[in-house]
Amino acid sequence: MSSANLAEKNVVMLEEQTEGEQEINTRPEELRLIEALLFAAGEPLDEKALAKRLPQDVDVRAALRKLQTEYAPRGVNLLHVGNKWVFRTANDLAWLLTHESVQPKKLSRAAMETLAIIAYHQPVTRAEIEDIRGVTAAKGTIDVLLETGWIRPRGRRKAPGRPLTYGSNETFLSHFGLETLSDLPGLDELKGAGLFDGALPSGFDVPMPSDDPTLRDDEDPLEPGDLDLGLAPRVEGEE
Amino acid sequence: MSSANLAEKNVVMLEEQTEGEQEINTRPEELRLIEALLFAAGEPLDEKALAKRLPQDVDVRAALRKLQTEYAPRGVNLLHVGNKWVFRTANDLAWLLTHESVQPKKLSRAAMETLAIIAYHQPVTRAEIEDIRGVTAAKGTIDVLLETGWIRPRGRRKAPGRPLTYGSNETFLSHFGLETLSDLPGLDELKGAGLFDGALPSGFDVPMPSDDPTLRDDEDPLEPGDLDLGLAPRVEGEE
Amino acid sequence: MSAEILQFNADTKERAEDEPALIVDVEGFEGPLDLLLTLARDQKVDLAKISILALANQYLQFIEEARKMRLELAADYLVMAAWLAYLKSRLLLPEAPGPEGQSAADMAAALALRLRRLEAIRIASGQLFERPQLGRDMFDRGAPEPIEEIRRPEWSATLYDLLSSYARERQKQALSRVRFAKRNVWTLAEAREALQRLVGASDDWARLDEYLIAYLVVPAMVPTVLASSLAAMLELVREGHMELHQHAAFAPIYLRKRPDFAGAGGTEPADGGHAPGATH
Repeated sequence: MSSANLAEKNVVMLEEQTEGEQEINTRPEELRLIEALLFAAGEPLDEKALAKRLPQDVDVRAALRKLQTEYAPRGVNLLHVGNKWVFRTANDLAWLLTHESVQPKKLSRAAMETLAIIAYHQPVTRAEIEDIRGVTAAKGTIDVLLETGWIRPRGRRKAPGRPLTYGSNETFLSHFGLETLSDLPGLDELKGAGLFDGALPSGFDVPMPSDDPTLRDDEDPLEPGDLDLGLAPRVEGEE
Repeated sequence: MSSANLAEKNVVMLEEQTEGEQEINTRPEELRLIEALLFAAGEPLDEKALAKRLPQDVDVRAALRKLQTEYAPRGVNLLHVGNKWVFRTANDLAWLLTHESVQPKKLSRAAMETLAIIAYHQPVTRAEIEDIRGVTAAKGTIDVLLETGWIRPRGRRKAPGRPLTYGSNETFLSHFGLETLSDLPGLDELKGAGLFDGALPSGFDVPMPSDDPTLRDDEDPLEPGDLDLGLAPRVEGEE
Repeated sequence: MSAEILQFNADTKERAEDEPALIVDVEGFEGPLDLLLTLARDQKVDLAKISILALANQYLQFIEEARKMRLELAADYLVMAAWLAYLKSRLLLPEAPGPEGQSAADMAAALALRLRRLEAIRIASGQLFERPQLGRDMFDRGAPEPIEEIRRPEWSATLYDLLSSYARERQKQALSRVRFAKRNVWTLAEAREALQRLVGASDDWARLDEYLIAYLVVPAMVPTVLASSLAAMLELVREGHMELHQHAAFAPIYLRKRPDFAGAGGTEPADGGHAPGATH
């Protein structure tokens, strides 16, 4: 900071220190009155309501405009909504007034199993998941998984009903600490980890998973609107 | 008004018009943030609660003091009550806001005196209150005060019968706009008259009123159930 | 300091029984101490310098008058009267140096202190309630904007959860599918239809199991498919649609459509009676 700037800043600070005192002398009393009235009011007030409470000679509209200018750079602004006036915290500070609380949630067993099947067998449709699991997917299981942000609808199967195909995404990889999807262990590794016991039928296989976003031959691309069905994961900061 | 005065006034008004713009440049952002938080809350917030929402490097206390000075001449003031901060309409504007006041139930003279005794002599038992007033407390006086939320049972005196001791709380400070109990009016007179000295019966030898919740040597903690007797002030947001 | 040190036999029952009891908290006074304080104020002197003797006299006189008017006084007032009468007598008598208890002067001083303390707390109470009060003189924000709580779920699962879920799920299904396959037999009708379609594709001798393997996806189906097709084949041969050939026991079985049967479709020929048996 140049010394000239510094000097200027000092002057400003000096001015600020006496600001309060200055205001007493120069600030019209009606600004105080309107300030207090609007602050204490439980609802926006129109100029007529304000005028009724203020001394007769006050130009309410002018005073409000002046207050509005005064408060414009502040954390609280004076807004003119409809024909009424109201103090509101500044729009750009909305973030300050929301409290994000993180709610840790554990996936249900069904959701966990569905997720695992999507990961290994992607791209996979709801019907195919049901076929592998041997049970009808509880409604909402896929929705919950979409909410986790770990899976995504990636296309539509070229088959009657053109069902959505699901796959995993990058958030999935980073949550589970995988560099690529092919880091998911294969059958031998799973067996080695004791996750499968010996009694598997011959021919039992675990697919080599891939999350290559390129559509397969039996997939059609998503159509516009497919992501608006409330099925899409909420994009952070969307609101 | 002399023409010189008029000229001066015009200059002042010119300055005021650019005030908003100036503030953008010079006013620290944390003042906006604190302003917004306190305006939005509508109830007293302590510095810790504020600090939690502000950037780490903000000197909250200093910023609050600055805001307090800024708002002192305005229709809305920044008050320090208890260890909390709150925006309130300036108290000289009561006349303007009479329509806002919900006529509070007027306390009887007995209740007012009892409240004063609790505030100045806390912790104090019902018997001690009666001794000072020279009269048996009308049934319900303490109940009425508990209902205001200004006093609270704070413990039990280590004495035959183990009577409840009462003290004031933050709502009391907030209601009367007191920063601390030592701001109670008339304290100097009381102290000057030796009315807080050892010449008083035991229990009145406290040099200074204090609402420090730490129990005194002659107090036992409340027992579970003590607060269930309908004696306890309703804690806000408890349900 | 307590009035209990005195035996007090108030003759309040003097009042005629038939007169209605008018119980008065001596109007306007908040108890005997308040009454005393008011009387003391009438002396218009500093409470520190007040004559307790004169005050006691005034109080007793007040009580006497109230009783003459047959006002029933609250017990508090009478207790105080008794105590003051006692104090008065002590104050008037030359002080006997007693080994125990307070001197009359101490008692008077203590009463004066009580009065001062009551007065002080009254003044303080008055000043307290003259202060600006919330909701009367000053107001909080009328329309607060409460802080909005956004609950963001954070899902967590470990890789182990994921893998064990997968293994558990696949294993469960693999085992149950095997059981399911065992029950899934190839019926004779199915075998017959399949064989007829198979054999229709070629006139040459072909190994039965080659045809079958082309059909079989699940290893578990092999026995049932073999059994059913063999039975169906024998039936088809008996009906004259096909010919079988096997070199030896357990050797591959060769199969072909009967040449003279070409184009006859699946329908039973009229001359089915002379169909040759299977060769070996």
